[in-house]
Amino acid sequence: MAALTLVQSVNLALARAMADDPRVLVLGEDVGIDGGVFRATDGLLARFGPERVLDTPLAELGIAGLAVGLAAQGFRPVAEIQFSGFVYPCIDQIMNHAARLRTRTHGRLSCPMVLRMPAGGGIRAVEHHSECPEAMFAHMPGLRVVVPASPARAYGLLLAAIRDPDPVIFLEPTRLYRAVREEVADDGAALPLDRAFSLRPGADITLIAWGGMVPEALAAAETLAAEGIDAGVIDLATLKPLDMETVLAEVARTGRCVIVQEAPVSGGLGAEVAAGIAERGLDQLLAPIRRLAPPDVVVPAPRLETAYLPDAARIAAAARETMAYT
Amino acid sequence: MAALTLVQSVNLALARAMADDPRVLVLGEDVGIDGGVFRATDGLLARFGPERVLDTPLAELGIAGLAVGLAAQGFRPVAEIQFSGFVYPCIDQIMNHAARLRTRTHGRLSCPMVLRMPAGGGIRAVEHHSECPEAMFAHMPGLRVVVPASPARAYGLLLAAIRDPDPVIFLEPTRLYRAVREEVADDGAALPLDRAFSLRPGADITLIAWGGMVPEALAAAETLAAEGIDAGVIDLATLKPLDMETVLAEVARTGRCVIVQEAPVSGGLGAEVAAGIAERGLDQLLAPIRRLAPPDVVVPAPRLETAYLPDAARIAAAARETMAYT
Amino acid sequence: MPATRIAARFEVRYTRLLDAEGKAAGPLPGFARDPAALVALYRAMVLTRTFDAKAIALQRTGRLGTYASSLGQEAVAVGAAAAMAPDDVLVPSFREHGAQLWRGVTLHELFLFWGGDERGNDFAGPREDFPISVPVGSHALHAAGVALAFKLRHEARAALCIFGDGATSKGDVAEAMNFAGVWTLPLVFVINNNGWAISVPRAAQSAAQTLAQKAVAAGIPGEQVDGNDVIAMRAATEAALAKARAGGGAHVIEALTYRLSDHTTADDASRYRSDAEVSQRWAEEPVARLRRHLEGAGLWDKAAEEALLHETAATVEEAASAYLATPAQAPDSMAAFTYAAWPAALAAQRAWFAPAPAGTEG
Amino acid sequence: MPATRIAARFEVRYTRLLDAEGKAAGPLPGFARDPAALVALYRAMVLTRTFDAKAIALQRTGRLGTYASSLGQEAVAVGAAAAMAPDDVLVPSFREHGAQLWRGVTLHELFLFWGGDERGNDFAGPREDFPISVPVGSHALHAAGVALAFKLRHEARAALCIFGDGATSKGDVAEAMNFAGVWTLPLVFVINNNGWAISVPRAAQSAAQTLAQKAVAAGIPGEQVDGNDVIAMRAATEAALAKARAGGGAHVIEALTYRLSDHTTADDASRYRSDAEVSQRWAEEPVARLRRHLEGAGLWDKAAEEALLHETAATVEEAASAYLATPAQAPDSMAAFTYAAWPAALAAQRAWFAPAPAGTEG
Ligand SMILES: Cc1ncc(C[n+]2csc(CCOP(=O)(O)OP(=O)(O)O)c2C)c(N)n1
Ligand SMILES: Cc1ncc(C[n+]2csc(CCOP(=O)(O)OP(=O)(O)O)c2C)c(N)n1
Ligand SMILES: [Mg+2]
Ligand SMILES: [Mg+2]
Repeated sequence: MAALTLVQSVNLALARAMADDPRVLVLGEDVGIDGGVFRATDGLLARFGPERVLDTPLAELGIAGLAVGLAAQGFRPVAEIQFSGFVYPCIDQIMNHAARLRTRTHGRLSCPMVLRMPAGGGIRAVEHHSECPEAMFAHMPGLRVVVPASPARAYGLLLAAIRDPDPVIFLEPTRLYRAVREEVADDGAALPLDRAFSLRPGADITLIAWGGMVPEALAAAETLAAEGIDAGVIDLATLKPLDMETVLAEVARTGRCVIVQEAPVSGGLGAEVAAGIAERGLDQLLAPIRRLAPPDVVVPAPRLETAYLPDAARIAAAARETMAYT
Repeated sequence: MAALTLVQSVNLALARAMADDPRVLVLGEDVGIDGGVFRATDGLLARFGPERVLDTPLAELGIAGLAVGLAAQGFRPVAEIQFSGFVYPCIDQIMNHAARLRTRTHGRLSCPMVLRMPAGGGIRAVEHHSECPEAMFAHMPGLRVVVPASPARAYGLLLAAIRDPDPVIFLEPTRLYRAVREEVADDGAALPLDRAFSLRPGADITLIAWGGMVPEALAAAETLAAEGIDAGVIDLATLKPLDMETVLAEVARTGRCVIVQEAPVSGGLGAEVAAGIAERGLDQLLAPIRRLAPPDVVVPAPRLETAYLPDAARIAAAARETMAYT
Repeated sequence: MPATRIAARFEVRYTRLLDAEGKAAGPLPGFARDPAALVALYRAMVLTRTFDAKAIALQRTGRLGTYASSLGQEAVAVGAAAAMAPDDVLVPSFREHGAQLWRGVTLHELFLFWGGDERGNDFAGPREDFPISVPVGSHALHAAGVALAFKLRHEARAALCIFGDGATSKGDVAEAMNFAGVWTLPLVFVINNNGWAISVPRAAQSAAQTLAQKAVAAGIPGEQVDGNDVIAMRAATEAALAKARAGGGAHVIEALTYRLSDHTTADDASRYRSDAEVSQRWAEEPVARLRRHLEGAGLWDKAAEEALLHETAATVEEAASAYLATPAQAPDSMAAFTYAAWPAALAAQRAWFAPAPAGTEG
Repeated sequence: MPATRIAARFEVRYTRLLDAEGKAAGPLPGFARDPAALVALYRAMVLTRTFDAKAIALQRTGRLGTYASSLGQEAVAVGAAAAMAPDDVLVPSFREHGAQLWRGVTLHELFLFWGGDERGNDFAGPREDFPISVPVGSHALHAAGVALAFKLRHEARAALCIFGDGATSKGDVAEAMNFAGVWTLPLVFVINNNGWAISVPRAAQSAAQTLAQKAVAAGIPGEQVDGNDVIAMRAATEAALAKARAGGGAHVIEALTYRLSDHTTADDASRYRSDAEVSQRWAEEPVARLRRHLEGAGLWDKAAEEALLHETAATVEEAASAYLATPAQAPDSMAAFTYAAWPAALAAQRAWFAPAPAGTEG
């Protein structure tokens, strides 16, 4: 068992899936000899050859559409989009085709593809490189949306995504690619695709996060603990379908919650979480549901990025305010 | 003053805007001699000529990108997408460019364009013709999203959208194009772009809807009135920015609400409305927030459409359940 | 080395084998000397046209949804499909009823689909063929994916993708052609250039002199074929598919034809084109052309024609009746194919499909 | 009429005016006989290269963001921009620092942009030029919109759009070219074919023998130019722009050059190409080529060179210092340009930008 970074565990899961199943293909821009701009596909070309690892021309729309055709033919394409800011040309193929090929043909054809990409900010990247597109995808029936927040969860969730018979959007938090190392066993064990992870129990308040915000929420919980506030942390991990049962169970216990979202506030995934609690957990609430998310502005250029992103300090402050509500 | 259908009032507003402002252009597929597949642009070519009304090649991505260039140059392009199911290729241009050109250049360039299209179901159309894409757009900073629900509101809101200095997505409920007629004065008066319309006061419960669901909500309110339930109806109309003040004021009075959404439930705009109420109006709630929306399935082919769409009966039933909550 | 030199040269050829009178314009391909093969093409075109007429009639009386007629373009679809091997894969647009029928999609399935029932896409016959693509041009990429699958599995199969003149303006199509070129994919693109994209004439779609030359951008060969000449269509497609299956790569065929009908039953073409233009194009239409050829070759006569029309009408009527007698599915079927299995997390949502509570109404 | 005939023919020409030694390969255009014009091109290329080196140095020391070097491709950007009239509009990709500088974007603005400050896009000079486009190829459509604006206003202006060899695979670019063709737009596309799209070599990008032939799909002329020959670049672009402004329509220029640097400062090109390949291409690079030409014409010598390098270094250093001394804006500026005016409905959101409450931390 090795201590791996998140990007290494993505690489490990890809290699594992390819070794296990000859139908699994990797394709995308620079995924071959370059090993991907973040090295997520490093070594795969050498190991599996150019018929399993395909460097594509520069065409995201095309990559998505190709994957639909490959998947309909029984392959399990795992396509990489270089940054989530370049996934928008794929939306038409994902919405109009990938997510509904099974529905349209009453199961005759299906689309077991994975579209994986780095997502989110925190790396002071140039414009268009810090997007959080999860909410768009989480509104598309027929799709699954998965966002791992640790190396081990990345491994297990990516294996599950690749094995799933339906299309999966797999968003890898760029800022976590090399942030921490974790022991990851290459045991081929997938994680469930519809289960949130309760990372830390908490009696007083529940912090709900996903992707790059999870470590911030955990840090905030530490801070709060030192102040005598017992905050629990949930990593949603699978954003579609969303495991509201876990969320509702935790929030029912604490009666208070902060939903942490990196994307601009309006219409983000946090709204769905809040709505789900408001519909089914209202009676247990001791304080208003709190969403912590940046304003409705475009992710700023790097110099102002820190002022844009939610962080542990802001999460802790929001939790304190929510605790203060009576 | 004439009694107009919604599509006629769209046509009237387009003509008015073009007559008032030489920078206004209309472009899209079949908008010229054909007058648009729904006749929204009927007569404009004859009146304003081929330099103001441009039939484009069949390329939605291109139409959106062209409009960005035209708008940056000071034109006010009003581009038509033939059906909202074909707007997905535009997402990249809207998200990565139109909505952020002002931000990126610190105001040096801007993007006063309107992308208008029929949206929603209820006309038993072939697949891909009944999409409700509002939630995707309502998550994009820098954009406005507007959905009129009556001929008069269509006229005033479209004028406002065209005059607005920023990009606006204008979704016209297909099912309402010819459903009713209303007196519409061609007075050039725009409606505000950040105000919901409280269409019917109600003491007991608030029905919140937009687009094609508004007449259904009004019909449900009639039914409920006959049963002694006084239901108010809000037409959100401007979905981004969203006028939560009006919503909160109404819900504070009634303490109960049903949010009606035509799009599949998860991650729809109704989630944002629910989240806004849960954050700021929790204390006034007498019952859980109720979202009434179809399940997370692809809009079915026409034969099953009725079983998919929310309607007055379902809205009334949801309102009764919410009223029954104690 | 001079300051300027030619770096590359291209040409686009045009082929017609039967003229408008049905006379051979030169030597015909082998299959055209086989009476059974010719009659099969003729029967398929007549069936397509009969289906078309019935579909329009059903739509006009409210028993079918909006429908896209293929009137006048039967040779494109039938000729191309007739060139396919059974295990090739068809990735069609929405005007290739003739190709779908040739491939084994049933009339009943076609009626179901256009009648608004997804079961119409669950073809019992060609299980790997794609359903029609309503979003124009977006399916060209699926065809590239399918062709790539064949290539990666080292199968001697090819994909055939059909779309219209309007579709050639879409970036999807350009990307698909580029993939097909750079990876030498076994993929044949057939452009049904019927002169119009709803109200937009071909000339307003692109300044390209031919649409076949879209292929040049992708480094693959492109040619024009008389799309009202089913023999030329089948011959050209056969050659292209054979080359593709043999590893020779992709090919573009621009079929020059004409949309004799409105765009769909929701369209009124008289708003944007003259009756005179349409009448004139009737002289070129493919069904009469092949009939004249068959007659000239002594393979067809009035009796054969009447028998065929009679038989075809009966077949189509029978399928239409069966379609009309097919009840809609239960609402819950909507959720049956969203995912391989409906997610447990969404279990409660299915209550939506329960029958409406009796005695209440809105 | 025979069964088959040629329907259309195309060719792509290649032009180089200076060989790698800087010797004229034939008669030179008028401007090349004007010493001031040639020296201006040279100075601009040197300035670009000096800026480039400084940007990389700043990035390496953590004082600039990821940066895309234009090393070896200076002639493409400078030659094309030098052909523009001031009121033409430049719609660049991210590797055309030389073009932006020629147009009047300041070094300070460039440093700000690459340093992560949007004020760098608020050009004081060319107010109508677009900021660089990070999403590859997506700006080609903006250029079409800009060119359409000129045409609709009957202005004798043109748009110039630059992108890479990789970008030619994107559907946006194909759609933009098609618009430019069918509407005879005053628009010149310059393809900076530097041989690589990150790790993907030109040959893996498309089977097209030339990228200039992407134009054929759109019915517009396409040509290849030696992109390391700034005289040929300027001449070809000048001719194309003049034609465009005169109503003659769009044009595609494929500039053949080479990316001598890594893709960006985040890239390590040694992973996917050999040093030998790179060394070999140094022999063709544009700055030395023009210097040799100037020297051959007696217009340049060692003293002039040293003076220029000295002056350029000082200019760049000064701009870099000014950039480093420019404080970041207040957080609230993030909301200043989201809309023309921040919507009242979102007023409360701005609290996010208030300074963090003192004494608390996370
Ligand atoms: C992406 C997209 N945009 C618009 C439409 C609406 N539409 C349906 S058919 C059509 C014209 C298609 O023209 P062409 O490609 O020539 O095919 P034809 O209809 O002539 O067979 C249009 C605009 C669509 N279905 N898909
Ligand atoms: C749409 C999109 N996809 C991917 C990227 C990431 N990326 C940045 S530059 C580049 C390669 C571009 O190649 P080319 O067009 O040849 O331009 P060059 O970098 O060689 O100047 C890629 C893939 C991007 N910026 N935009
Ligand atoms: Mg057509
Ligand atoms: Mg390149």
